[in-house]
Amino acid sequence: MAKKPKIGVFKLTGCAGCQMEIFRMEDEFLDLIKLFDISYWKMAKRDNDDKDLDIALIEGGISTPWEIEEIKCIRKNTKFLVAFGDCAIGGCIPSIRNWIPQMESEEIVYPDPSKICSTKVHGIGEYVKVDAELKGCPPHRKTILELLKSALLKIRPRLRQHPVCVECKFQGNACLITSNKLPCMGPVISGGCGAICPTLGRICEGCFGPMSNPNASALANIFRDIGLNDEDIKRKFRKYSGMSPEFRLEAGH
Amino acid sequence: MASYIIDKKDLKILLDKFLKEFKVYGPIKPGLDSSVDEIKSIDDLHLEYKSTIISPKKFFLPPKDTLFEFKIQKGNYEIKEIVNDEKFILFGLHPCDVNAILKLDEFFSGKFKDKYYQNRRKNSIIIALNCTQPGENSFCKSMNAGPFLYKGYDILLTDIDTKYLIEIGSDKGKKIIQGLKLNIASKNDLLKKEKKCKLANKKIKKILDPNWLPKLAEENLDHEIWIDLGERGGVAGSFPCLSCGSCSLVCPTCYCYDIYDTVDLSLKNGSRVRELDSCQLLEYGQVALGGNFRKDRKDRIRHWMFCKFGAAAGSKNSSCVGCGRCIRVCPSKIDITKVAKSLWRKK
Amino acid sequence: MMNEYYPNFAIIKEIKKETINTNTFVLKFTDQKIADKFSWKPGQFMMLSVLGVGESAISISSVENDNSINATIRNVGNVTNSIFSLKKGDSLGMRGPYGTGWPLEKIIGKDILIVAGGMGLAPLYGVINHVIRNRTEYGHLEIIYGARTPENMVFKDEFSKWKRIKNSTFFLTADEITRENPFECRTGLVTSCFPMMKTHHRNAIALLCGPEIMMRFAAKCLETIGFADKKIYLSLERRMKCGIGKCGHCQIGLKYVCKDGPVFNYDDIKPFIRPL
Amino acid sequence: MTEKTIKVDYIARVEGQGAISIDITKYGKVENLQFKIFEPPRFFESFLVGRKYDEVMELTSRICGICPVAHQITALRAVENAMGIVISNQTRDLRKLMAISARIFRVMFSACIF
Repeated sequence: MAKKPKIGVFKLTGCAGCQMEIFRMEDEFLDLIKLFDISYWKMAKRDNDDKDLDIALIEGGISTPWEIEEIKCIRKNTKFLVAFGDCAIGGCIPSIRNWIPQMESEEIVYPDPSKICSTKVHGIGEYVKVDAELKGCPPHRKTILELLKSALLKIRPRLRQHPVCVECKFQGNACLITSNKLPCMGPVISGGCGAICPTLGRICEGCFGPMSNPNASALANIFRDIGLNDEDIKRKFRKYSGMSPEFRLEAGH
Repeated sequence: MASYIIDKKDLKILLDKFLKEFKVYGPIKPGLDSSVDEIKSIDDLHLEYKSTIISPKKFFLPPKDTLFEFKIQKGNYEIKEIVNDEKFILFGLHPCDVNAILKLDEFFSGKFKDKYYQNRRKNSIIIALNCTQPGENSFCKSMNAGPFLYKGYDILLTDIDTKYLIEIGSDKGKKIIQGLKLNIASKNDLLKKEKKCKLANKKIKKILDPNWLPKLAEENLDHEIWIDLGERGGVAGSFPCLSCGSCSLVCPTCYCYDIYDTVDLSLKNGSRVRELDSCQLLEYGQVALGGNFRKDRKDRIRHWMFCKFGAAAGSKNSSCVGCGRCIRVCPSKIDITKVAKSLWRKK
Repeated sequence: MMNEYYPNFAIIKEIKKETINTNTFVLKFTDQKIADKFSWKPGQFMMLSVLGVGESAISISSVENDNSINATIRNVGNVTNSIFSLKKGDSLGMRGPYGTGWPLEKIIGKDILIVAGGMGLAPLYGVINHVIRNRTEYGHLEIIYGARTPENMVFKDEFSKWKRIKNSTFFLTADEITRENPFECRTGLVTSCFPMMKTHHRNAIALLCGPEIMMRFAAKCLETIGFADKKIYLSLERRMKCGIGKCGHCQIGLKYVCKDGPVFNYDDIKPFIRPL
Repeated sequence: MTEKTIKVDYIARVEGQGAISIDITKYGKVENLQFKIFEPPRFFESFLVGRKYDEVMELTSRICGICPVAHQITALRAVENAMGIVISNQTRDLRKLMAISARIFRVMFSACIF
């Protein structure tokens, strides 16, 4: 058999939830250890080597100058760089503060902001080339598995970007927008979660980020029709992927 | 064939007989939000439903369907057939859905046969229920698909006040009610059905002339309305299309599917799967190297409308049956009948 | 009942390198019965599959009535990439042939103008060979073949043979010539060859295949020269998943590319070909 | 005099973004202890200002991927306290159950990776 692919898992400005999702693949985890050479994973092992990686899963966005250096360094050492989760794609929830002046937010949180060195949060795509994106907060383990399998097969992963609506219809749910007049983000949000929230009667909050070619302005208009005001709409689009070019206008850029 | 009559309260006898021999699927909730699901007893069944969210095509063309399984061993392949021989009854389908199934029957036969669809179809028995309470979005009458059914059923029920009129449509249907003591329907009962039919017809408010729909498509390839639908909105009070694909996924005649392979982690065992797809999604027309033959939203919505008008490759086999599901499910309030009407008016 | 979705298996007999990312694979069904029964027409295609990766539509570029099937493939996607990693003697899934093919019977006695771009020569390779073999049945043969660079051209070995075909003209053109120019290519698009063309539209049929943008321009130019829409045929590319007109992806107007095409009369599909 | 130094460059329990170094004298006395968290600040407290009350639980659960439930339940309590909502015993018990099971998971997880 050919050499095992070398994997590195890195964390930048994020919450480690995406890495946890790898641990949660209980059925496959032991197989994964056998099939891959986990070369760098601070959360899981002591001796880490970040040289010559085949795949790097980057969790978290970039909010400090040294993270910019780090991601550039990782890019140099990696063949296939994956933005692992929404934070790495576009900043996710930490990016909400990009709309607040930096000094202001520092002063709210820290008594002495002079020790804080932080910039606005951006996805890693702002600084380096990204080979694949695993959407989600956190990504579904199925998509992680799909990516790892395609790495073994040496093919591009099949990562669909259909809206949540598609999965909602597969589940046979009634549409929350049309039948309950609830502001569901489903029609512009990428699926992959299996429409968990709408199946339980909760609206989609948008944790998987924008789908391919979403019509965000149309959905904003629909929300307005349901009775949301402009502030509500901004808040909805500014939650998980306000920094994404697809939602930028609706998020109030 | 002969027609029979059964008291509403005796429907249990009928259903219990079916339950003994088959898996029975039927509407499980009253009203609009119903879905066709497995029925375990008469209490689960709600025949007063208006429409289901997902059309019953899911029983013949499931959202996810394994075509075959395979094993790879040292460069050799082994294909394992998937056999699904479960016989089942669809109880209480409305005429629009039965007509849609007839269209799909036609579509999946022909020169190349779809074994999976045909197999499921062969194992199914359709017990239709004439629609006496058409919903506000239905326009089945215009599309010659309802509210009453004249072909395609094995057994047909009609609600005539305290009783159901039972009509037999096929040998399959005749066989499954053999042994039941049913009263022969009187002339009066049949007259009652006629009356109900007329009443139901009157309840349908949306009217469309299906004959000029294909022509409408042909003449309006470059119409402004497609830009309105795709980007600007405002077609009879609608918002712009969201490309969410809901319309095509709930449509009883939409058949498009995607095929892909899945393997397990050993890369030795896997299966080829087909999954329901929607022409409204960007990936639908994408080819290698990022080329896309239907990149614009307006092209995609136009294609879907034309397909439902009977002016796409599926022709009559994928055209609309007027069930009204797409109108109800569209978050943007896009109404296919209103689009057709404004096309006609703007000529 | 035969299940159309099951692939049969074929063995790779030979791999010929065409360009840096294009190979011709010579394939033969492992089942002799299927191989004997197999017959095809130029312009038809096969569904090749690597199990575990997926399936892809590949046009047949064999010489007629050959027992084996040639598939000229460019390495662009997952399936083609996986096919490229296969070696001689390996097997892969194959089903077909599908599609209608070029209307070779209909155009007997006519002059033939072939306009091909890049990989588009593959589906037309069979046509050229058919015309060579039945030279007396057809009139003047004119081939215009364009590619990005001379290195990107496929079937280079055949060029000297095609230049010597009786009663024919052969133009080669490249968008740019960066390195050597072994076949005396002109520079420019395929349409730049039209003014020098010997074919007159009166008794000619034009067969087009290549990138859609090229075909659209070529068809438009041919129209201005005087070709009637009915006399132009083109072979289209669309996303295909099933190959048998069921999955719906390849719809163009009222047709399925896989079942009713991939060769179409320009007249039928003109309104549906638009900018990418 | 420092006899022994314990140094951990990254602690897995805080997602690899913390370090600790302890200098111990001959007599077992801790002479010097440094605990460093180099996790970038994310300013949850600041961007929660101006959000709607029903979003807080969802947002705070993203503070930590290992223990989202703790943050979620705490946020719930904070919102309830602010609005004067009294929850039923059943709800409280269910939350307790959830918090305990999350803790079990977390401890199991930490035990596994070390």
